[in-house]
Amino acid sequence: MEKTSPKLTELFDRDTAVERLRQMTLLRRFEEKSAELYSATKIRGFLHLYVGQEAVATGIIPYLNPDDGVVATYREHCHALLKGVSAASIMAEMYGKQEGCSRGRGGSMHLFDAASRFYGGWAIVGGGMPLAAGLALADKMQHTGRINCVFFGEGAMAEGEFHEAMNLASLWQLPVLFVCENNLYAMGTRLDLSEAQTDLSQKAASYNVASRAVDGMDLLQVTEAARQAISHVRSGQGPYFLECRTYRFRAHSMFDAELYREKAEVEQWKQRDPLLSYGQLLQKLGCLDDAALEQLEADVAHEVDEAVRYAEAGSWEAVEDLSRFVYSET
Amino acid sequence: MEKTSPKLTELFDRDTAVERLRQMTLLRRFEEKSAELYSATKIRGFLHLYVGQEAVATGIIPYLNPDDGVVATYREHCHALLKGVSAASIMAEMYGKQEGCSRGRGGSMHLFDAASRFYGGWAIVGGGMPLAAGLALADKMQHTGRINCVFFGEGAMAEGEFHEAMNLASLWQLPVLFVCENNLYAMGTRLDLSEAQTDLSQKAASYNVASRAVDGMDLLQVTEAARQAISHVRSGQGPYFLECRTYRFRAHSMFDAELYREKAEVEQWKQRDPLLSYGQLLQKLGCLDDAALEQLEADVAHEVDEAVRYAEAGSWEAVEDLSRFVYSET
Amino acid sequence: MADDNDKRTLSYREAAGEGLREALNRDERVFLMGEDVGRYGGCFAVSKGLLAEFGPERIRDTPLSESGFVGIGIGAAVGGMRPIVEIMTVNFSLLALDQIVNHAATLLHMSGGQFNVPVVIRMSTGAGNQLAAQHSHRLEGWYAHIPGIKILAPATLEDVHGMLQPALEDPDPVLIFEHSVLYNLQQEVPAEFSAVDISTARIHRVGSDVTLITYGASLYKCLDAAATLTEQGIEAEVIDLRVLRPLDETTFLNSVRKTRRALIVDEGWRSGSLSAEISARIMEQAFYDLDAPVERLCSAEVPMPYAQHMEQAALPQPEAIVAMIKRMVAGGDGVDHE
Amino acid sequence: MADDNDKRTLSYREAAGEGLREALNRDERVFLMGEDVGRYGGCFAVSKGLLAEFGPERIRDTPLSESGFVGIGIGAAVGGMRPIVEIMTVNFSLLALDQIVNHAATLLHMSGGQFNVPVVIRMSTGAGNQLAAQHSHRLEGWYAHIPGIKILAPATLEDVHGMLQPALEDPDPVLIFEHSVLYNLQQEVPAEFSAVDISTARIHRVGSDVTLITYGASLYKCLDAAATLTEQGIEAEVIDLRVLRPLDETTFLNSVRKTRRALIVDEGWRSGSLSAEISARIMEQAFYDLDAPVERLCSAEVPMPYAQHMEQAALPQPEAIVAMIKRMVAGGDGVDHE
Ligand SMILES: Cc1ncc(C[n+]2csc(CCOP(=O)(O)OP(=O)(O)O)c2C)c(N)n1
Ligand SMILES: Cc1ncc(C[n+]2csc(CCOP(=O)(O)OP(=O)(O)O)c2C)c(N)n1
Ligand SMILES: [Mg+2]
Ligand SMILES: [Mg+2]
Repeated sequence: MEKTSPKLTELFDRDTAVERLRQMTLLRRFEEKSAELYSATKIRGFLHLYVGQEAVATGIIPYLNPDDGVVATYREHCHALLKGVSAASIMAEMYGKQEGCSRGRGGSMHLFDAASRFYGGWAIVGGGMPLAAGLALADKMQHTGRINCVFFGEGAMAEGEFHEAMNLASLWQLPVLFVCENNLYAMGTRLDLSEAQTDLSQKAASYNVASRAVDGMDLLQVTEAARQAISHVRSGQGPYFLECRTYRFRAHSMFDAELYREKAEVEQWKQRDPLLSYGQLLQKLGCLDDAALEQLEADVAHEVDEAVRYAEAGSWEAVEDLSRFVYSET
Repeated sequence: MEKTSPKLTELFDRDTAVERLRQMTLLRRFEEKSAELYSATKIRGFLHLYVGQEAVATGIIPYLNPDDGVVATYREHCHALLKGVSAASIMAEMYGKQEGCSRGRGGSMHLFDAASRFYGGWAIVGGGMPLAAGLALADKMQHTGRINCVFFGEGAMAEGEFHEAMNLASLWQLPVLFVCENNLYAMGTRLDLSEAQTDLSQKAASYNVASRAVDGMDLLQVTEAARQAISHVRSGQGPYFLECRTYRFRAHSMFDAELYREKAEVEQWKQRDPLLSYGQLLQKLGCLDDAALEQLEADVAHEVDEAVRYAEAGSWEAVEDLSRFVYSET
Repeated sequence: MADDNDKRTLSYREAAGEGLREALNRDERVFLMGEDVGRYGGCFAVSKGLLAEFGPERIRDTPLSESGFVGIGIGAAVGGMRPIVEIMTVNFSLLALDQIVNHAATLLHMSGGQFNVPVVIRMSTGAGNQLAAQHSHRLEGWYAHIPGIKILAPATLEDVHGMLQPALEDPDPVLIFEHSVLYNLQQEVPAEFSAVDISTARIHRVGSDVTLITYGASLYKCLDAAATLTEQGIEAEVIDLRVLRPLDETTFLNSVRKTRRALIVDEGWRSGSLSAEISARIMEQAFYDLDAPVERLCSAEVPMPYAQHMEQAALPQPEAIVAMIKRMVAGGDGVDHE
Repeated sequence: MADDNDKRTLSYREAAGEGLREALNRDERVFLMGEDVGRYGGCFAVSKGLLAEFGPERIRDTPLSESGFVGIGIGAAVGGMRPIVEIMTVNFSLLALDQIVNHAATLLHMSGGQFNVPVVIRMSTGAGNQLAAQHSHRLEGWYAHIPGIKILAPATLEDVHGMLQPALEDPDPVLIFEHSVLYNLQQEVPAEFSAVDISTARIHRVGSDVTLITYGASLYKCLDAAATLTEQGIEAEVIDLRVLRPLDETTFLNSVRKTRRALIVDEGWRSGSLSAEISARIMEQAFYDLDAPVERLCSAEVPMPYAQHMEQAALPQPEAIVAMIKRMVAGGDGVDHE
């Protein structure tokens, strides 16, 4: 993993720097609200939170073009938000309302949005990777210039589908960026209990895929690496594997008793909260004062509240429509 | 790949040296006869020949203990012969007779023999690897001191099952020797069209598995490496990956028109025929004279003829027994 | 109930866990392997506590590698162990299907009887928790198509506890499907569970007017419906298949010959569900005993939607069972088919 | 025949290849992807010559990675292409089942109708070539259980040629199962194939005494049996289902209502085969029209043995069809069930 961070001023102008803080704040507050609503049984099924990992998606997705594709997992609220899916339609989806981005049929784990080219929201670990490579093949064959970015956890790398997708993407030089969010655990299974080789860049090398590992708690490192990785992929040099070392602060899902890790370990990682540390950096650099920060929080709170209002006001799909969308309506 | 061969005299006493030639000759003649019998429609289904690759199995299997397990593919006549399955019972199997080693239910692709711990004969590419790792887990948990050896082609390495089995075997330090018979083609697909990374030892490294690549046409190189690999595995140091670079002289199966490779390429490899070159070496070293060689060929021919006689004399299983062996008879 | 010395109240989860613990104690060759069975405490907390009791060799957490560790379980079984492989849910078992169908189910036959595969594979199944299309399959009836494996669907605490031991003693691969909505089910059970078989169906309720054939969590919907029907003068006989392969057809055929009417309630998708096989067998062997066509109530043929009202609409419900049976008993051709 | 200008004799293999060639010529978005479709010349030589004609971008050899390249086909379809993914045989498709069942079949629904998956997946199926237990599955009827995908089983040259185009035009995933014993079948066909649909069953032979319902290679066994029966005064109506999901039940229900008897011939294993679904639907919708119970003739429930006499004994045969129908028409309860 890289040791030093690039300078903020080399990466961002002031507005962009503040915008990143706003984005990470939105992700955090949106998910905190979701957890609350889960407890209130407004949201059901499984709910997997991204809290602690925000710097990863925030460092990458803004550097994709609007028509690039993103494929994610069941832990994807934040990826969807960053790709342009509205907070309101995500919240409505989690309520199961037909105003949701998947019409209430997908729920938290299956967010989809054609307009922003957000391709899910997949809950079979590893299953999204071949799909992302396939989108990339379509882009390559159609010379669209688009690239695709797929997010997955380090646990997914033990699946055969990772192996097959990486090899095919490299063999065919497909424009796909593989982002491993290495948060050290797959449910309760620590990396060293899941991978015989914990240096994940060696895996990328075994497919002849260029790679880099960065501190996923550091927005600046992620940003700099993402820009390089994206330009590698977009310039036709084939796939790229970006490992972001991060940590999830909360349980795997709302059902997890967290028996497998020490509270102290969690606390230690929380010291490196990307939202706090990035916010402090901005203040230190004078990019925003207390008032501006307050305003930012208020704006975000308003957006989240509006999302909840929208979800609450949404409607239930008619039961008569149950058998729609099994096959296309022609 | 290693460049130099060990000296024969460092590996073998005279009898062993000659025995290896007898073994390779038996493999070759047995399969030549099988091809003939296939054309005569005595053998049916698929028939995959090992001709050209004999030095691989001959360099390895004799160094396993009788109670070690061997798992192989559909190209496994020779592995079965070397592990101790009789030529007669293999031939009867290919005839579909109940005297066959799998009672006529398996055919060429599914040879099995409990007595010699020959665990198949599997025809789903990659499918035997988890099984071999499982046998190894059983041996480890039962402290038997046994090891297991699984043979597969380089084409199988693109399968997810290779990835999962290698990682698990390494993670749990299972006593299993993975032998890749890299004959450059998977049916008609050349290695570089199947693997983005053609240096296969990099793949072993990505699972933290010790590995070595040898010239699979050179019995001495294979032998020396096999002994080292086997002692690594047997001493509890975990799995080992041995790549043997070889070539199949004949078509993939009896249905293959060989459109995908040049005749000249095949001819060039045939210059390195392991049976011929090893035989010449023995003669040069004075290990056997023309008369002894003639006798060896005659003995082998007799064994093959006896196998055919046995198969011809065999009987058909009663149709009433069709539904046996779906579930155990208790 | 707590005040009865010989009885106690337990959850299906606890009964399953007790079965595992006893199996591990009974035979050293038994071990449990699967994703998060150990340190996490088990996805549905079934195996909670076992790691501390039996250690990581026998309570073996696996990486996300369904095909790999199922195949390893098969190999370990051939090698003399008695593995219990847990696949977290049936949905993920599709990644291991090659090992189950092409390998475990064929080895005994392909080897001419030489190598049997005494592996037990447990997994959760079922819908009803708003987990949407990729986490709600009910494929146990679909698995029952495959010769060479046996399929169990324990619906009661007695069965989820008791089926494990005969499954481990069985020389061939046995798949056990635990319905996830049952884990929280509480039932009164004896202080010591008694042994059960893995070959017969069970009549849960005797009746004379119609036979209700079901398995898994739908058992309780059928019993509910039967209770409602009895108030209306209709006595339903309720059969829990328990074993989906090989089917105990004698039990349901005898019942249908008695009641002359049958409804099969199957949480699987209707087309090609196990309910079809049962209907076909009744057709073939009890046609002349029927007073009305055999009917089926199954799940709607849609990937499971997330929204609760839609999910519930997709699943068989007691009200629909009652309505169908009333029409069947009233006679005539009154049942609608989409 | 060669002397008739409007007719020609072709093999099923050639008809399938012609269908591929036309599809590739018709639409630039179409490409073929699978193991050994190019340089090797195709496992069954169906795609022979296409690499030279269309190049390696559109005739794309893949590594042995069934889950990977099927998933890539799904993604490419979502991305605007029209991939034809070839899985060499149905046996290997078990390695790709997660992509087919969990991904391709669910996406449209999970996305609330936003993303359809216009992928075509072809594979060979069937037994009869002494390829033993791991190379002889007939699982097309089993696949037909899954909502969200369509299942085709072309039995004729016209269908194996003609079903490809409507499959490619279909917005949803379509699986095409080509029976491997048919590849060498020669039939006389018109100079230009005509278009076929992928929604209806086809009556191959009109008859009044019994309906024979089948699909795939068994069609020819049924036609053989029907020819024998006609000599004995029994006229069988022979229906080729063609489309296994969604089933065209109107065609077979109408036929059964006319003939009042039905035998389903299904090369799948009997328990849980598609034949059960058909029997169940007849039970539900034509019970009162039946003069005898619907019967089934399927494969023996064993992994396929290698030896020829055993393999043939495991498969449905014309003689058995004839014998069953004679008993059914003779009436009474005379059909044995194991
Ligand atoms: C194929 C499959 N197996 C198991 C599961 C259950 N499961 C859901 S998430 C998860 C852990 C995944 O870990 P990782 O890939 O590291 O992602 P993270 O949750 O840490 O973001 C598991 C085991 C699943 N959804 N799919
Ligand atoms: C899962 C699977 N996919 C495809 C096939 C068809 N097939 C049989 S052998 C083979 C090539 C295997 O090549 P390799 O592993 O290099 O072994 P080799 O035949 O060269 O010994 C293929 C594609 C199969 N049997 N199993
Ligand atoms: Mg993780
Ligand atoms: Mg090879």
